[in-house]
Amino acid sequence: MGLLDKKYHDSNIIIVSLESALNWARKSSLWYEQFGLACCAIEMMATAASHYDFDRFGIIPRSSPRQADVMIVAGTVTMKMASRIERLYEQMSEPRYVISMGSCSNSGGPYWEHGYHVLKGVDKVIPVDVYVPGCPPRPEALLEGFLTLQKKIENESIIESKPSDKITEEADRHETT
Amino acid sequence: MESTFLQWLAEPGLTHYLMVSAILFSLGLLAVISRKNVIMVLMGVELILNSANLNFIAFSRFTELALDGQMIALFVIIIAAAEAAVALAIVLNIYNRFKTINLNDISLMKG
Amino acid sequence: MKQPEEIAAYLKDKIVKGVLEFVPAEIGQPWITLAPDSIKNIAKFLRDDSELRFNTLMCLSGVHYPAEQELGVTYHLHSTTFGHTVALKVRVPIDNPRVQSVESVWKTADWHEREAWDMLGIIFDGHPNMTRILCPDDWEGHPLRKDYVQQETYQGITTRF
Amino acid sequence: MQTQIKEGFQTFKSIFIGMGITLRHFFQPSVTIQYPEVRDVLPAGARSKLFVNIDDCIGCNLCARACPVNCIDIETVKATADIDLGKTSTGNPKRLWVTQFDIDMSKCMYCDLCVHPCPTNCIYMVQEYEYSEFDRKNLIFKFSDLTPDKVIEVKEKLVKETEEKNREKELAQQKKDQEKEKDAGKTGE
Amino acid sequence: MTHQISANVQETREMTINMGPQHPSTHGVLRLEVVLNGEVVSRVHPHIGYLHRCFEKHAEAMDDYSKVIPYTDRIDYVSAMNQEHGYVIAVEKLLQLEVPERVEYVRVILAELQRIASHLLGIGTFGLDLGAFTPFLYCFIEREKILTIFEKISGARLLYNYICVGGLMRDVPDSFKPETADFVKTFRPKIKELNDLLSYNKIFIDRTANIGILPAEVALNYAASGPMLRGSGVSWDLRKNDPYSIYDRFEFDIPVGSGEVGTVGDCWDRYMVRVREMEQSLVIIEQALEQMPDEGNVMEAVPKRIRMKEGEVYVRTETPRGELGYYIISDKSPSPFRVKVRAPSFVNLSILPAISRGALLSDLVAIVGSIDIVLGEVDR
Amino acid sequence: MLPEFGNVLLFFVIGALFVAIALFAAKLIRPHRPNAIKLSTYECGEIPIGTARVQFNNRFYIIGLMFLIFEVEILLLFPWAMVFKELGWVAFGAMFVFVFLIFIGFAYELGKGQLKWDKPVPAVPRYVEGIGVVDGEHPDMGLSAMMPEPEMDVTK
Amino acid sequence: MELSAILFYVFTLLTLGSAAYMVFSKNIVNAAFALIFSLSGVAALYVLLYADFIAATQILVYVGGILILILFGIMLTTLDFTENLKTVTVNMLPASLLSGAVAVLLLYVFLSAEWTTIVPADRDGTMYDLGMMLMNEYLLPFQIAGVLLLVAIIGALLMSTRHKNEP
Amino acid sequence: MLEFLENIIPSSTIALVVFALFPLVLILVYALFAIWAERKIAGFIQDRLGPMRTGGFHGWAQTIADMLKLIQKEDIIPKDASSFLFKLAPFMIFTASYAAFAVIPFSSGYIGSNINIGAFYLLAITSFLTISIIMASWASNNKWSLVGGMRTAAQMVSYEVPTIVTVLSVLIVASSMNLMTITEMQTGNDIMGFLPNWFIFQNPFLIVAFALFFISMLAESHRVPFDLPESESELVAGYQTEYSGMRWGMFMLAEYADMLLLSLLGATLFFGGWNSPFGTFMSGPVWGFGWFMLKGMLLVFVMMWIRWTLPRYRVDQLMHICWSILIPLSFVNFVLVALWEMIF
Ligand code: SF4
Ligand code: SF4
Ligand code: SF4
Repeated sequence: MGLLDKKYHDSNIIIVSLESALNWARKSSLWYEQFGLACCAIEMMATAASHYDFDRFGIIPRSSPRQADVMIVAGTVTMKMASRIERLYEQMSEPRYVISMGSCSNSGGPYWEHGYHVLKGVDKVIPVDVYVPGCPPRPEALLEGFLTLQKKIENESIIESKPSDKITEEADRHETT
Repeated sequence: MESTFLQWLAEPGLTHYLMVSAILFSLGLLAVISRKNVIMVLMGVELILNSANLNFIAFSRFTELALDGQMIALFVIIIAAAEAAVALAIVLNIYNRFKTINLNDISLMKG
Repeated sequence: MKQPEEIAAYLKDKIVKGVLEFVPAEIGQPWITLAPDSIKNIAKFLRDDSELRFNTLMCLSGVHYPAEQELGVTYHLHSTTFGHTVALKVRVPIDNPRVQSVESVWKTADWHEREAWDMLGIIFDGHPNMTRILCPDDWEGHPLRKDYVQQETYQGITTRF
Repeated sequence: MQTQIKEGFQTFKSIFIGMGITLRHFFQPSVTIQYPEVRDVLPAGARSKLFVNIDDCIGCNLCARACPVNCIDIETVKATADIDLGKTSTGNPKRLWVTQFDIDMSKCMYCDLCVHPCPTNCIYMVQEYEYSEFDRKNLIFKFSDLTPDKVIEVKEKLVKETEEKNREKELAQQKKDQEKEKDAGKTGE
Repeated sequence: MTHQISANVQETREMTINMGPQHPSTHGVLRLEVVLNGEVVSRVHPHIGYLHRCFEKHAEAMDDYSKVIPYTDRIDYVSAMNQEHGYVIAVEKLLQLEVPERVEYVRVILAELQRIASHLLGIGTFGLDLGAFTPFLYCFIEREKILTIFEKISGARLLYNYICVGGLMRDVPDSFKPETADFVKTFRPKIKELNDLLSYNKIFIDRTANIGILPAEVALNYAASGPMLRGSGVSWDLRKNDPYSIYDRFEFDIPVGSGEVGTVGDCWDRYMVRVREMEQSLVIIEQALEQMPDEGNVMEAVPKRIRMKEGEVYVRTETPRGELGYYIISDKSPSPFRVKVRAPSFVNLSILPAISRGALLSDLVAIVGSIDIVLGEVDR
Repeated sequence: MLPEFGNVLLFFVIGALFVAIALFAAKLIRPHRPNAIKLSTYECGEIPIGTARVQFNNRFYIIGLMFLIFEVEILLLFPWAMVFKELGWVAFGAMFVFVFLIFIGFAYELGKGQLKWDKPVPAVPRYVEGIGVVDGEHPDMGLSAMMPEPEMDVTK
Repeated sequence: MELSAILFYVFTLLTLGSAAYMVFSKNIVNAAFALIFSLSGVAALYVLLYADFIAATQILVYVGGILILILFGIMLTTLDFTENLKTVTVNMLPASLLSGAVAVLLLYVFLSAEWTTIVPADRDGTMYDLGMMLMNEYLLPFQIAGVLLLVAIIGALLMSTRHKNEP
Repeated sequence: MLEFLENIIPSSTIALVVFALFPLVLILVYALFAIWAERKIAGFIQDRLGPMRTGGFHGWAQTIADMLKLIQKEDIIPKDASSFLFKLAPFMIFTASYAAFAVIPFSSGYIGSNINIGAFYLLAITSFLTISIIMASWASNNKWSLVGGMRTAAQMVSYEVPTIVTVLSVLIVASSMNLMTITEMQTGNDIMGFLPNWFIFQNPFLIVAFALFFISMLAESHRVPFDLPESESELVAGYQTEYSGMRWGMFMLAEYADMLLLSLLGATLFFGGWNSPFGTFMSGPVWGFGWFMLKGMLLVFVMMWIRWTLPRYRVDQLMHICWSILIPLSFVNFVLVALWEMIF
């Protein structure tokens, strides 16, 4: 329906300046979905706590995915959890972003070889925007991940399409079959 | 003729309100007699009470009933509240007893 | 406070059947082997006997012994009343891995037994809810068996890197 | 009734005590680190990112073997005789080309286990922790400084050398055989 | 007839609701299938395994006993030091290895510091579950101080891989002693502040007292351990009752639940045991700092290669959450034959269905919080 | 009087218009990419079991009932409050009787324990010697149902 | 046309429209929500009739009280909302005919009757006068209302109490 | 103020609209400020800083960014939801809380609608909030929403009783329901020679009434320790769980507006509204507005301070507090206030 659906194919001054304003708003108010999976979640909590303070960047937790903008996959995603992660991601309202925090969600991490029940990288089920390495990443590293994401959002264009369209179609197919 | 009708339309007086109240009343009546769900019936009763109240207030404004009309309306509202409370309590009781609030089923069960 | 040897002797003394032998250990702890079809009764005796009072089941672990083609269950008990501990073992053949459940004796065995079923495929007779606990219900195989082969996909997702 | 009043009193008292504490904190300075502008100094030995000083690496594969996760991928090629790879700064002679030294930091669990066994202390943790990426492949760090051409070259060289060696060996063998034959012939004669 | 109907009512009133895996107060990826009657919990079915990371398989797959240590960290990521400690003690027992004095003291101090850090997290999140956000952050401020100490000695903030078989990965820095002493000093008043702000807050007491009562005998039958058991009034602490390492050298008390504001074994008691345990840990740390030898090679007893005999041990240690058991069977190969972890959270969580029946939904949150589970440990 | 109420209406209209405009502005900008999973009901990442629209406890109902009657009673005091100062003790007496009546109802209410919300009936599990753990009393569970039959004696 | 006349029609439309929706709606919850608008419309009509206190009372009692109670009642007694939400309407046709007839009759009576109306005067609030009346002429009804409500409380509670001790 | 506007604006209709838009602007500015302030206060209480980066100085533009972002968020209407009611609820909740502002006397020169039954009207209109919350929770067809919504309804309904009774206690002192008149009655500094004529000083029992009012106000606007409707740790996000984007923004806005409304009502009834505490010093329409806002903000601050200190109550305790403590107390207090008025 709207601008973010790329319905308006002209990039005049208004759209461009509107675009930068919108990008600014999106990047300055990244509300993350409050859930943690494993050890990394503890560091995520530490990042939200007083010492590092997510709120400085305007990042606050929301426990309902409907109101969240970014999903921090903090920890090991297991096979049992994979479909839930996918559902939670889908239930977020767009525009949405995913930060993969820590080795486990990047690629299975320490469990990539023998972990029969571990999903080898969360990007197998949902599209990831930023990978933050570490096991667990230091809180600063997570903050830096957010800064990286902000950079990405800054350069986003309303006219261009986002990669998440693909998964959306996929999910559609998923449900109907 | 036409202009008088328009004028009549343009100046809502007692009759207008009475007409609204009449329609409201019949709608309430319809709900009461056509619905089988007790709560639906109750809602119909509320409509009927409201139509009566509308009458009272219209009379209080346009006739020399004056504030007494409003006073009566006030008491009607109070009684409506009491009625709703008791009626719903009865509904609840019926429900607890018969596991349904459908009037037909209730009359079939008889205790 | 009793030593494991004493407990074994005491058991042999008291119980009709099921107590097989006392195995002293080279390093680590000794244990008592029991028969799989009498473990429940013995467990109950261990719990309620006034001289033993093993009121806690610390741990219940399943083990796969590929060389002997056997599965085993180890019970670690201790008593807060007397402060003594003992290890019991049960061995069953892998093609008929049935052990009596001790869930009704020590409630803690509930989840432990489910885990042993999930991980090693040991069936506990008399358990009220013998379902998988860690792996999803539609998982294939019992991962902690030594010959376990990881399934290739799960719900359409590859399990390998 | 009396207990209720007492309870109510306690409720208010505890609430006011709590509010006093929070008010005190309200006026205390914050403990927050202004991260992108101000950084904490990491203590010595902080484990944030692996680094390999490839000049010192002798390709012994000890680190890869010590890794519980197997995220170090080392491929070595023996240096040919004509080339002297020099020595490491710790004095160990280098005999292998390290044609591939990849560490997949997206798998690593930063356990430090690979650091200890290294004979030349050339793999170690550095204090850089900000390297998040848009693409996971960028988290595989390649430390080998050989260009692909070079890799091919050294591989070919090695192959050649081995072939040569083999040929030499064969030749030697043949010679030996011939000699043997000769000897046999001699004896036979 | 009447009877049937009432049974019917029960059924239709009930609503099954999934709490978790993504829920703010399940402390991770626990899923509770809650059957509610109104807001009253009729039944709870915990579904676990959402974080099953195959630890036991990994332990068997490693070709060295020491390679398992980083994985043990990840079992209970909130108290990694205690996990390492337990595992290392088990392996040392199999090897019949003696470790140097200094190592033992450092280990004990670290374990106790970790206990404080872990309890701070547990207490903080418990408060958070009940809606108190600020104490949670105060706890984190204190916890951060401990993490800083840990980072200085081991290089990592959360998962240390610091204690190794026979010793420590590296010696502690010189600053370790004074910093720890300093922390002990500054932390005492904070406990009082926490008590004022949260523990004795009337609303908090109202929310936690008489909720989730777990009688002592039942707790033992369920093999509950740690604060969960002590909260029920059983004075059972492996550090005292079955001392391992050098715990027999220290003087300290075992705090038990006394039903100060409610019934013995309720949520508040479990909570308060944790708070008091932090005080006791401080006492232990103080003594250990005093007795700790200043010199000594921490790598002295570390074996070059671990050569194992056949055998098996069950070693239990007291982690912040309770009795951690490592059941290790070794054969002659360099990798363990079987490692079974008896995780305290796993056992403690299994009590949840029994003690939460008849409670309100809000109480369920409090009960789950008071058990203080770590899902990594529950699922392993 | 009517113009003043006209202002009230104006406030209503402006309030509604504001919401409409805000939502319309959002509609111009926001994306709209529904899919089946996205439109499914959220329940902590699980597929919901059963419907959300189940029956509710009758405490809610009693609360509503009490509220309604109280509200109506207080309502009658509003006109009274306007004239109370002029009429003096008579009005005070009338009010007092009225409030007293309310209080009788209230006391009845409290006495019946109707206003107690779903008071948690924590089911405390028990340990019975020789039998094991027995779940605590719960309305839908009889104690005898939990007791297992006595086991055979295995001792000599 | 005067503004107040326009408003009269707007609110009449709101009242009657939502009342009709309520009556013909299949979904009982929707019907209840429709009733809100109908009753609010009536309240607005009261305002047009210079009965401000009654109008606010209407909102307070109906929207804030009775409707919430009705909604609770619906949610309490409807077993399965997916089906029973649709309430059965069997004799719809005769019922509509009957109530249509009643409406026509009433309309006829109202239209044909000669009402002695007075010229309405602008009044500035009715509160004070209402209070005065309540304390004088209506003192007895005032107290009786109190007793009535007391009885209502007791009656309603007696009736909604379960026979057994329920949790 | 209307006259002033009519003077500068040619069309009187537009002037009227501008006149009625004033509280909207106020609410928006207030919401932008209050949400930021809430985060800042939370930050300071928790030894952190709160928003720091967005917009420069102490993240002042944080809420603007949040709002702008909410506008861009996709709007999801779950397929099991009753879509019409789902859409209607945000309309109703915001409209109702905005309409309630019509009778608040912002300064001696500004009141949206000077109706005689102001206070009564305000109480009546807030019942729309309850209905819209039930509507939202029912329409969402989500279990968390429904549990949250029912709790909210019960809570708001219950606490409405003490609220009304305490307001009524003030009204018997004032003998008027017109909030403007009530405020005017509190002008002057006569009590003990220096205390302002605020109602809270006029009748000692009104102090108790204020305490009761404040507690029920916390509950009515869902603030800690009575924030059960949204209690994150229990009900995810309560009745708002399924709402996203701007629709959710409306709920948030309404919530903050509600908080302001009740604070301002409290300030009007107990603290003299726009009256200056120093008699005629620093009084006048503009100053009055400042004073009024200051008083309201102070109450708001206390609410936030409480929020970041206390845990929350359980639902049965909440009901217990209301029905067994607040309501009897407020009635007794009401009688005592009347008695005091009779005697003095
Ligand atoms: S990446 Fe490391 S710290 Fe994070 S969840 Fe995985 S194992 Fe734990
Ligand atoms: S730090 Fe650990 S996981 Fe990473 S490469 Fe080294 S040994 Fe492997
Ligand atoms: S251990 Fe050191 S020298 Fe050997 S391969 Fe690794 S980095 Fe190179």
